[in-house]
Amino acid sequence: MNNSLLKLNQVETYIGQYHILQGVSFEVRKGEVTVLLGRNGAGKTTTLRTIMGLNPASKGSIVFKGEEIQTFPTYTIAKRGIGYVPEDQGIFAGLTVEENMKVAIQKDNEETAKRMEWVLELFPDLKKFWKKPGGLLSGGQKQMLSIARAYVNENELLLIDEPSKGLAPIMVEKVMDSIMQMKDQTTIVLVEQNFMMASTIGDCFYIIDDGRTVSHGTMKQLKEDEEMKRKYLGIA
Amino acid sequence: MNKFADKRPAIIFLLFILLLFLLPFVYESRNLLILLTQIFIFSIFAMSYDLLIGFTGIVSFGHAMYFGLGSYSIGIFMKRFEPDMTYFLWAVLTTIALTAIVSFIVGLLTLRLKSHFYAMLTMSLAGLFLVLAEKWRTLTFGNDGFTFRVPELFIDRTNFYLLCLIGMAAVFFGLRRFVNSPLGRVLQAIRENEQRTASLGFQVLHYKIAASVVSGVLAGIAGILYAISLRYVNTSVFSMDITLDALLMTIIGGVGTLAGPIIGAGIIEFAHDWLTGLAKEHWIFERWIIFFGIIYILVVMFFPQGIVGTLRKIAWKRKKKSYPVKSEQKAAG
Amino acid sequence: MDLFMNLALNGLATGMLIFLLAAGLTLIFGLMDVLNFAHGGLFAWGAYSGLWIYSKTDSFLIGIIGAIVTGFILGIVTEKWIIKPVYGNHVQQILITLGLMMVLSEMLKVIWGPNQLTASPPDYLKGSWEIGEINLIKYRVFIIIVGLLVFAGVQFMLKKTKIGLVVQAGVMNKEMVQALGINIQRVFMFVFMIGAGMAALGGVLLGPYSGVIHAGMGMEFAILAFIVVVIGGMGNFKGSVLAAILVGLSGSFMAYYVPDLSLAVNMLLMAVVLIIRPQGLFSAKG
Amino acid sequence: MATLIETNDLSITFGGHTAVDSVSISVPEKHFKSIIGPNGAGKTTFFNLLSGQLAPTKGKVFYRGNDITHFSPTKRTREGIGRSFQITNVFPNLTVLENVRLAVQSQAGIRYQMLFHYKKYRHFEEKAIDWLRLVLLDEKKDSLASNLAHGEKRKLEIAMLLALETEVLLLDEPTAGMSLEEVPAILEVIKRIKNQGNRTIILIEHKMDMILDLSDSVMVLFNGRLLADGSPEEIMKNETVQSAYLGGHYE
Repeated sequence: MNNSLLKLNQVETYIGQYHILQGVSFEVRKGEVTVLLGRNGAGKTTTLRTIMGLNPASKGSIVFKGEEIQTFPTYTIAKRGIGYVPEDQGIFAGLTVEENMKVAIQKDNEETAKRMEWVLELFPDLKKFWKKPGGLLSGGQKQMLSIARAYVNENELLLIDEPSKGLAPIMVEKVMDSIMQMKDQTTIVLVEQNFMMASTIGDCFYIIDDGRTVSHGTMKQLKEDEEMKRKYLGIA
Repeated sequence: MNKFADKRPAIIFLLFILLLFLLPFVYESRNLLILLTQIFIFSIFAMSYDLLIGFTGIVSFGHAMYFGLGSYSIGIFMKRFEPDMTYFLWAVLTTIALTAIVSFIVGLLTLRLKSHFYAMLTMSLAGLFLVLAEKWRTLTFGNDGFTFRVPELFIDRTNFYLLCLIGMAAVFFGLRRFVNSPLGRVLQAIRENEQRTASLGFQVLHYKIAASVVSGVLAGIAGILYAISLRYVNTSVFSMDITLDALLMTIIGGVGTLAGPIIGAGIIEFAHDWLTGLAKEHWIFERWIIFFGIIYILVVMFFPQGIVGTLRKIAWKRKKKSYPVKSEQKAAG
Repeated sequence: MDLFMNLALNGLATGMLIFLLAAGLTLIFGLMDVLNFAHGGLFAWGAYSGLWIYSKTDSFLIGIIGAIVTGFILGIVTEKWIIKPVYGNHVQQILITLGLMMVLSEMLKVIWGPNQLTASPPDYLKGSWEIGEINLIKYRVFIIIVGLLVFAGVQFMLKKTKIGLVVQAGVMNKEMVQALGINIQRVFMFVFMIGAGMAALGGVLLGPYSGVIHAGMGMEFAILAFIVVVIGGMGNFKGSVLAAILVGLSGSFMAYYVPDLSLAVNMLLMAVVLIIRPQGLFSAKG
Repeated sequence: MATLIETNDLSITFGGHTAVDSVSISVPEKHFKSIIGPNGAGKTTFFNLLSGQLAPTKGKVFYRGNDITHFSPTKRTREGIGRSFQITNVFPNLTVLENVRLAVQSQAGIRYQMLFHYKKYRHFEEKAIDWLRLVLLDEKKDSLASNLAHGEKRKLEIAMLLALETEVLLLDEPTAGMSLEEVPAILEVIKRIKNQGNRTIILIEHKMDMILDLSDSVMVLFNGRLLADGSPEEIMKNETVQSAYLGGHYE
């Protein structure tokens, strides 16, 4: 397994007394988009937060590029090369788009400048609202800013939490397009409830239910497996 | 067994009071008597503070204002009118009325303000009273303060000692009853989880005001006794130091217990006395508060429940260890 | 006219001193959600240490620098040992910082004695400038200039530097700042240090202004600073400078016209603000 | 049976987003109804409208035929609608018994009595123990609530809710955040309450086996709308429900 970028092994996480993750294991291969599926409250968001160290794991291991990172503080994990786009986008509302990007930039060099250019090409809207406070952007623009912020650094892995949530269909398409474009350059873990979007972008999937990974496979397999869809994503 | 365990502290306390009651008749030491009187007075003050911080979960930094209101009430009545029992009673009534009004208003504010703001506001209000006492010279003689005579009954140190002792015992048992009353129980629920208390159908604000008023009035009583013991009053009764005393005593002794503040008051007054004595040997002991400050910080950080609370916790753990197996099995079944 | 100018100048100077204290309080509160009741202690420490160095070196400038360095050091120590262990627990924070305040004031008495010390400005700041009818006391002008410079400096830092942007971002969303690879603990320490340094600077400037310093001055000014922080809006840096000037001016004019009410008016203002507009007068956020 | 709770065209809008959209249901007395629906369907919002935490933009809530749309949560509790929350919410440093006793005290309307010792009200304590017995927690009555396991805390919370003796119980995901091992105990408690047969229960849950086992009827919310309402068997067969669940947002 040479191309394994991230590997979770029996990860358990408590939030307060809540035993949210009760055994999550999965592996992310370089260059692929791995989609985490599962119903509301199953633990998908917590899984991403645990990877980022925001809700540290109490058991199990998280290996990123051959290094165990589960005990690292969040900022170290971020510096190792994981970008995070949270569910609520985490925009600094009082700072302008420009300032939001500035806070995000870790290394101020030519490489970053190039990436910045590329990111702005990807999201021309950001350029347009460069001096506008982040809090005044529309939902879709916030989503783009959040993705841009995670992507402007040379991150090898992006964790994106429900980018389609609360967006108008036209915006969903835009966001989807941009993720499709980034797909060639970086590895992505995507949490998505919108099955259409998930199945279009994703290469493989893991299903999380009651805080455990219960099933996985390629996206193609899932599309064909009605029983699986019914059992974990549906009501039966 | 449960019933006995419940009564035990009260019985111990009663014995303790009895011993103290007999003390002046068997052991004649003016200094000790005065020191103990001081301890009783500050016990009352600290217990009143604990009702807020320990039982209701409100941090006030302005407790000195009630204390000062009591001190000035008695002082002014004794000075302006006759130092007799009638005016003593008038002073008590005035104190109760004033502290009740002020604490009612302060209690109202607890509704709106988060702990930070409330602490700040009470601190500032106490500061305001301090300024008032300094500026209203016709009544208070400003910073210099004034001496006054006290009713004959209190001139005798033993009598006054007994009065303060009875006062402390009464406050102890009264507050014990209060915190164990249905209303007092709701206060503790508020300390634990305010929203939940409200969602059980209790009007949280009413309870907080009740706690504030009871606490304020008792602090005023302590202020009266304090002024009588000195036969002198000046603006220092409104100072931050008075509030700090209550804070130190309560925190070190143990919040949320009534014995805690008494033990805290005892420790601090004794240590104060002892360290001031040592000050003749080395000047650093004059700054005794520095030791207490450091101990206090350590207590807040490592033993937030104070002496009594920590002991109780240890006892609790021991008790729990004696029958864990039984309860585990039941839980599994 | 002369009287008016003098009162205004006096008020502005006092306002600047309060601002130096309140600015740190408000920044620390905004970023770390900690209300530091020991902040006045840092102020008093700045005054004592700065003036001590001034008396030893005969250079006011070195005294000022010494005070700021003392503030930095105390700030770092306080953050690391006192505040960090109780992050997130408001009641403990309030109790522990008040305890620290007590220890800091007593320490002053241990080192420099319990009596008040006198202080006077260096020769080049003594006296006044006369411009026509108006008499400008040099030292007051000096305080106002220093205060404005500090305000401009902090404002520049917040707006134009990376660390300033990070501080602002931290106020809005701490988690996200960390998820972008920034060690927020270091930012906390930095802000605490800056805040303590400003308080210490305020302290050392106060000495020659009021002529005497004493261990209780920290508490006195802390109460004024609390008032300012509340009026300006907790965590609102710009609001704090406006509120500080307001409190300084009102104090100065009231002290002249109705001396007995000067502190009472500020308290009353704070009480009213807390009850009617707890987010502060100058705060845009609801 | 008589209708106990009824909603009529109930809607709430948050800044252009309609979280609950014209939902009309009626729940008879002593009925057990479950609410299901995918992420963001508006289940908890709907609960908040029933319990008074939120006020509707449109529509009405009736309880025993009376319009209670504008009642506060406290008032609704006193009228007879009690609810549990998704987040555990007990008094951590009080004993388990004391937690429930406070609820019993509130139910009895003893609120400002301050002169008598609480032990004077011995029957409160007995009643509290009865409730604890019902939720299988009586053995732990002298433990501090903070020492309970998570599942036990949820049980304690249910006991506190029961002690308020409200006619209606709104249970919001009682098994949320629980280890799988703890779930059966909660299920057992809910079954016991149901078997007592004197309460009307509305439950939000995502554990389907649990719902099918307990419910008299199931309603499905989707994007804030009432998609279906019927017996568990009917719901299972319903085509619309299935396609909605399978992420058909854009089909």
